[in-house]
This record gives sequence, C-alpha cells and structure tokens, in this order.
Amino acid sequence: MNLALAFDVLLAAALLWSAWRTLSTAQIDRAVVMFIVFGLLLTLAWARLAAPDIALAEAAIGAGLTGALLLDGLAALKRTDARRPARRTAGKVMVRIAVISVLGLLAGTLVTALISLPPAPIRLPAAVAGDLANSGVSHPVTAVLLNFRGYDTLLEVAVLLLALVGMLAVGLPPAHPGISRNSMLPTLARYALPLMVLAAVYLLWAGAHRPGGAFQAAAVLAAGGVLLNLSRLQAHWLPASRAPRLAIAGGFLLFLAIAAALLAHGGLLRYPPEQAGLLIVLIESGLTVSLAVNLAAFFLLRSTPENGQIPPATAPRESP
Amino acid sequence: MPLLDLLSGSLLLCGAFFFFAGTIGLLRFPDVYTRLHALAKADNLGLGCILAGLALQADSMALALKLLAIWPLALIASAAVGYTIARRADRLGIVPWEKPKP
Amino acid sequence: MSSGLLYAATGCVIFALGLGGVMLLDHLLRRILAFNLMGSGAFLVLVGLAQRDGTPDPVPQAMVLTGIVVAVAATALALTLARRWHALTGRDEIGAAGKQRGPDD
Amino acid sequence: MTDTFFVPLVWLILLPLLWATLAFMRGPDRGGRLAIAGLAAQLALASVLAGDIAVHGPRNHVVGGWPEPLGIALVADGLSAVMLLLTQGVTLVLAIYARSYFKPGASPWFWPLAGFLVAGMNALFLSGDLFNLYVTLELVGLAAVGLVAAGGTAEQIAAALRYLLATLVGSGAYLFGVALLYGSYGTVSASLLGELVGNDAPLAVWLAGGLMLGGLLLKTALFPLHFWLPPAHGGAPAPVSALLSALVVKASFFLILRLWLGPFASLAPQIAWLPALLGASAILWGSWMAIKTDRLKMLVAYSTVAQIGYLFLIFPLLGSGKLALQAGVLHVVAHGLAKAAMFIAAGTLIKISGNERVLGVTGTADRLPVTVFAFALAGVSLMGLPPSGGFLAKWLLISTALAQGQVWIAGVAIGGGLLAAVYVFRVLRLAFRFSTAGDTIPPARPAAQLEWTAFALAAASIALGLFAMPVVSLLEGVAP
Repeated sequence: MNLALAFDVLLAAALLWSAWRTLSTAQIDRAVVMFIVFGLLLTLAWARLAAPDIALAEAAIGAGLTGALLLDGLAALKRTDARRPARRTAGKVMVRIAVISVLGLLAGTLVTALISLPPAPIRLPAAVAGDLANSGVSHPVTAVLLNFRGYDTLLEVAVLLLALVGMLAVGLPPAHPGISRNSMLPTLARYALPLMVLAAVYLLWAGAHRPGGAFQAAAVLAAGGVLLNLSRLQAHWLPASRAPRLAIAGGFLLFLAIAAALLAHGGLLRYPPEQAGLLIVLIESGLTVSLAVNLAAFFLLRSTPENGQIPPATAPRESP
Repeated sequence: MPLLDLLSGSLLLCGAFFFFAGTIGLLRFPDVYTRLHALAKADNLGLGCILAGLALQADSMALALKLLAIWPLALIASAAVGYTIARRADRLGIVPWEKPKP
Repeated sequence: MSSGLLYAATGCVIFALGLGGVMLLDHLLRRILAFNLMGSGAFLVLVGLAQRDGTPDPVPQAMVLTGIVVAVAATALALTLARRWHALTGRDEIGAAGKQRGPDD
Repeated sequence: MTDTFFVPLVWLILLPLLWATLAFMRGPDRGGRLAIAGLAAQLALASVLAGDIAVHGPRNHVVGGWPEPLGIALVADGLSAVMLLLTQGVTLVLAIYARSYFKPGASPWFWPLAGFLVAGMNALFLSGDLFNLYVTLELVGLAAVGLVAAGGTAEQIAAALRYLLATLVGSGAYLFGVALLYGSYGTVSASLLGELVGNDAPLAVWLAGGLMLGGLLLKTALFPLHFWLPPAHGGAPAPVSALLSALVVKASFFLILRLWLGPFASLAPQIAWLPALLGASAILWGSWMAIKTDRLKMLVAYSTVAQIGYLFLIFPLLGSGKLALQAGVLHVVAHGLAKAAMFIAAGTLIKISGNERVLGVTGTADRLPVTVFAFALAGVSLMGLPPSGGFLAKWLLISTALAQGQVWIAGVAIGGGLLAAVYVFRVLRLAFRFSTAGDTIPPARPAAQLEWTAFALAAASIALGLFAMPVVSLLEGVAP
C-alpha cells in the first residue's frame, strides 16, 4: 500500500467519523461544528480527487458560508428552551431499527455494486478536451460550466435567486446583533476586505484558464460582506431595500439576455467560437456580482434593522 | 538539489511537530483561554514552517510567493479571531483557569 | 482500489448516514445537516466513481459545483423556515417524518 | 434569423424566468399583470409547439450547439406538449384567480415564486438530460415550498418544512441515482442511456433506478410516501393548493414516466406490479381519509392522494399498446383541471363562509351557485362519470386492464370511483341544504374572477371527455 492511498484511507475514515459525529453527538452546537469539520475534510478529499474547483467552492460555500448560516441559525434556535419531543415508544424503536438496517443494507449493496462496476462505455473527458479549443476558455471545468453545460448553470442561478425569494416569502429572521464594536474584528475587516476583493477579481480572471471562476469569486465577496456585517461596518439589508434586489436580478438578466440573443446564432447559449471567450467573461462578471449579493443576502437580508422584535406573521390566515 | 530537499523536509517535519503540539494543547488544556493560546501560537508557527517548506519546493517564484503570502493572512485572522473569542468568553464570565494551589 | 473508488464508496456510506439522519432525527437543524451530508455523499459518488480509473473528469466536477450551489440555496431556505417555525412556536422539531397530524386536529 | 430566434420550446423556459425575475426586482406584491401577460404568451407558444409536434413529430433543441453526450438536449414530444399545454392553461386561469384572491400583503412574493415554479416545470417537461432534470426538480421543489410557506401561519410553516425535507430527500435520492448512472455509462443523456441500458445492466444501474424511482415517488406523494402532501396541499392558500395538486405532483410523475419509458425501459417491466399495488392502496387510503376528514381543503387534498393512485395503475399495462399511456395522460389532464377547479372553488367557499370545515359549506348553493356548480362539475370528473375527461380516462384504463386480463386493476378503478362519489356528495349534500346559520353570515358576493375561473377549469375537465382526440393524437408519437 503506497503512502498516497494510505492517506486516502485515513481521510475517508475521518470523513465517515465526522459525518457520524455530526448526526450522533448529543449537543446540537457540537453537531454544527462537526459538520463544518466534515466540510473542511471534504475539501481535502476534493483536492485528492484532482478537483481544485470543487475544493475551492466547498471551502468557501460548503463549509464557509453554509457554516456561517448554520451558526447563525443555531444561535437563534438555541435562544429559548425548546420543548423536548415525546419519549420513544416501543413502536418507534422498532421503526428506527428497521430503517437503520435497511439503510445499512443499502450502503453495503451500493459499495459492492461500485466495486464490481465495469468501465463506462462513454468517456467525456476526451470529448471535453477535443472541443476545448472552441469553448472560449482553456480551463475544462469552466468550459463545461459556462459553455458545454451552460444551461445547467443558468437554471442553477435561478435556483439561488429562487431560494432568496422563498426566504422573503417565509418571513426573514430578525437581525442579529453582530459582534461588539470594540473587538479587533472591524480592524481585520478593514484590512481584509480590499484583499478579498482582489482575490475575487483574481479568481474570476483565473477561471478562464485555471481553477476558479464566478462562483468561487462570488463566495469570497459574499464572505467579505458577512465579515463587514459581523463587524457592524455594513448594516443589514431590509426586505424593502431595492439595491440588493437590482444587483441580484441584474446579473441573472444579463445571463438570460445573452443566452436568448445567441438564439440568433442558431441555439440557446450557442456562442460563436471567436466571441465565446468574451461573452463568457461578460456573463461571469455579471454573475459574480449577482451571486455575491445573493449569497451575502442569505446572511444580511433581515426583517429588522437593529435588535428589533420578531415581526408578526406576514399574512392573515385564510379563515378567521 | 538534495540540500534544498533536506531543508524543505526538515521544515515540513518541524511544522508537523508544532501542529501536533498545538492539537495536544487544544485537547488537553483546561480552559478556553489556554486552548486559544495553544492554537494561536503553536499552529501558526507550524503553518509558517510548512509554508516555508512547501515554498522551497515550488516550481516558480510566483507560486512560492503565493504560498508565503498565506502566512501573514492567517496570522492576522488568527489574532483577530482569537481576540474575539477570548473577549466573548470574558464577557460570558468565564474565569481564566489558575493552577490549583497545593 | 483506486482513490476515486475509495471516495465513491465513502460517499455511499455518507449518503446512507444522511438519509437515516433526515428520516430519524428530531431536531430541525440536525435534519438540515443530515440533508447536506446526503448531498455530499452523492457528490463524492458522482466525481469519485467517474474518476475511478484516475483520469480527472471535468463534467461531473462541474455538476458538483452546480450541486453545491443548489445545496446552499436549499439550506438557506430550510434554515429560514426552521427559524420562522421556532419564532412562532418555540419548538425545534416538527415531529418525525412519518408522523402526521390526523385530519381532525 | 427570425427562424432560429423563434423557438417555442426555448421561450417556454426563458419567458417565465424573465417575468419571475422582473417581478422579484420590482418588489413585493408586484408582477401580477406581467405574469398573466407572460402566461398568455406561453400558452400561445405551447399551442404552436403542440401544433408543430402534431404535424412534424418530436422537436429537439441542442443547447449551445453541443450535441449529446457533451451538451444538453431539449426534447419535446407529444407527452411534453400535453403537459406544457396543461401547465400554461391551468396556471393562467389560476393567476387570474390569484390576483383577486390575494389581498395586497397577503402573499407579497407569490408572483416570482409562481414564475420560477412554472419555469422549473416547463424546463422539466423539456429536458433530455438527467442531471439537468435534477436542477429543474430543485427549482420546482423549492418554489413549491416557498409558496406553501408564504401563508405565514405556524401550521403552514410546519407543512412547508415537512414538504421541504421530503422534496430534498426525493431529489437527493434522484441525484444519487444520476451519479451512479454517470459512473456506469459516462453520460446522463436520457436518449443515449435508453440505448445503453439493457437487461444485463450491472447492479449499480438497478440501484440507480430504484433510488431515482423511490425519490420521485416521494415527490409524487404515492402512498405510503404521501405523508407530506395533505398538510401542504390542504394548508396552503387556495391558488397554491391548486397549483401543487393540479401540476406539481404531476411533474415528478411525468419524470417517472419518462424514465420508465426511456432509460429504464428494459428493467422497468419486472417491477411494474409495485407502483400499481401502491397506487391501488393510495386510492383506497386517500379516499377513506377524504371521507373521514372534517376540513374541506383536507378533503380535497386527500382526494389528490387517491387520484395519484390511478396514475400508477397504468404501469403493468404499459407493455402492450399505447392505450394505457393514453389513459394515464388523460387522467393527468382531467385530474389537473378538475382538482384545480375544486381547490379554488373550495377556497372561495371558505373565503365567503369564513369556515374551513366541511360543514361550513352548508347552504352555500343558493349564495354561490357558480362556485358550487364548479365544485360539482369537478366532482363529476373525479368520480369518472360520463361525459367527463375523468370518465374517458377511467374507461380507457378499465378496458385496457380487462383486455390484458388484469381484472383487479379494473376493480380498483371502479371502486375508487364509488369512493370518490361518497366524498364529493358529502360536500354537495351539505351545500344544497338550507343553512341554519344563513342569516348570521352577510351574503357577500365574491369577485366574478373567483367564481368563473373555477367554473372554466371544471368545464374544461368535462369538455375534455368530448374533445379528447387532439390529446390522444399528440400521444401517438410517444414510444411506449
């Protein structure tokens, strides 16, 4: 067994352990921390799988932003004593045992099935490499994301926007107080922010020919927004504030407009090879702003400006 | 370049040692302040050693500089976050641990 | 066993763990975590299995990038719902998935 | 140039995305008129597309100009055309209803959510790529959850949470299946997979099929995976309930049908009895709960649980001939129209009587004749009485089942119709009774849009029985 594989085995074991602890540890705050640990370990796994783009996204979005959202939610959910659920009855225990055994069987069968799987008849990496020259970018993952399967990305941005609309519809949580003004955090934010903007621009630019791109850049910018907000240098956004909405919709509308305009060239998102690079940069630049504001809005968009009260339900009931 | 490899290797080992020490501190120290101390001091030193060791093996100068740029950033972040956590702990009324008098 | 296959196998177990978590756990936050584990397991299989011969495949990698963004969107919505529920009722669970309110309550 | 620019199947996806985003940009309570204009245009586009397909056969669009397996293909056949027409038509009528149903501030983000929902469904009906379908599933699921939660009461939030967890588990299982398929064959194109998957498929492919089917059954709320549906559909505001029951559950059913007839065609027949068995249980259980419940919208929601069951009775019959498929799709359309009508009629009844119990409809027939009549017409289609679309679908189903010697399927279909009669007449009997509380409730007249939209949908579901030929002929080209 060589050293690399030994490391993989160790990492796989650590992934399983952290996943298990996320679910099994008694305190919920530890579970959240274990999940963030899981995300960081997963980042390593992506690096081991030669997927640096995913590693970047996992660190910034999967572990980073999701972690921030979870911790924020955790603070809110822990504020009052929750009613404990009813005690487990014998029937419930039986269900539990049944579900666990079925899932164990499923996992076992899946692993067996994977080990005996013959090689796939279609090999897409060769196809990607073959058409890379006509994609407008030289980094294969960006070529797939923005060109070969750009339509997936179009819908995915819609999902992100939709989640924000859904949050607005559900009713936003009240603003969190942020961290004390006298902390060193504002100082850190002041120094870090220009660097973060720089890093985002670099990631966006780099995406055309190496790992990086709009999503990673947007995640870094969004993290900057969260940092400013926590340091009380950036106020919360209110549901009525128009600027974030315009920014979010703007980038997406630009993407839609380009996708539709290319119909004139023979198909949805069908770039002419000579202009593909330029159009992709245009789309990615718009998306970086739009996605950054969208991701930051998950954290910054709140129902009250300061430590306000929880607002009443937004809608009357259907019946009196 | 066996000398460069040797230097790089010993820096990496050194870094691993400090990380190990920092982790033991995190696990074994008695309260939040001492644990922060272990993390902020030992791990940052370990990180510096590892980055230096990796920079020696980098293919290009640009890559080496990028690797080395990580260190000050991590130092600033760890200082600010360590301070913030300690301050919060203090606000919550957690009294720093003292060696029990015999 | 290649490292791709190893991570794919790990992904299978993580997916099953997450599925069990969503079904069996009570606390909403933990069920949201479990759903994220399910997703991560599927992502590992998507990339790991495709790369079991050791060649990087950009297509599933791009798909996982898409999947990660979709997962964070779903998580943000789920957390908002959980917090709204908690604000309205003070509870952090909605009862096990299989349990439902009868038609008369 | 205009030739390539005017591609109906692409605009059916782009247009709702556009008006949803514009509605979001303009802010709370905005975008209703825009949505109705957009939906009207989409209905026209869907009709043009259906006409094209009827004349020239299935339409394709290669996104980005990259053919499969590298790129994503959009495919529209007769089945997609029927679903698209149903979706645009029902949503347009519901949008008109919703504009007078929601008072300002009642559901300020309804329009963007509805827009993304329609965009997601249209994209789902048109996609030929299994991973792309995953993204559309999430689009549909999250939009639907947002719509359920928008009511804002604790009960609705709980329903939305339960729905969200169910829908996320469903799409998670689906995604896992896609991952296994990509690993096994190196592509996620539905048409290529259809050629590659054979009887000798490795275990991983069987597992993929099982997980995808399971996840989609959960999203379709087939018994016993229906637990999330009654609170979500019964608790949401009426236009939302109508959208969910009439269309959203059908979207995942459509995908099951697509996978069943496409990539998994060679594996599927061996487990065809399972969905049928669950479908039969759904009919019995859902009807029984609808008969028992004392809340009006819960009754309609449990009726959906039962009616979903019929859709799955067709699976053992799909093997020979197109009749079973036609029966299933006709049922989708008939139920979609009737259930949308029934939910918004129930919503109007509740809004006017101020009582959400079944007993609340007592004596409403003379005050809301159009609405009660719409409810009754929708009931006729659900029971499967002639000349409704529901009748035609059931008649096709029963005759196909008898022709293939599957007597039990015919028996369940007939029994389900009788049970439906019990819960529909339970409401109608009360509606035509003299109300004792009649004089205490002010005889408010609802807006005409509230009454006549329900009537239009119900009438359409009856008319389907008389004019089903276009639907049936569109399905001619769909490979069973």
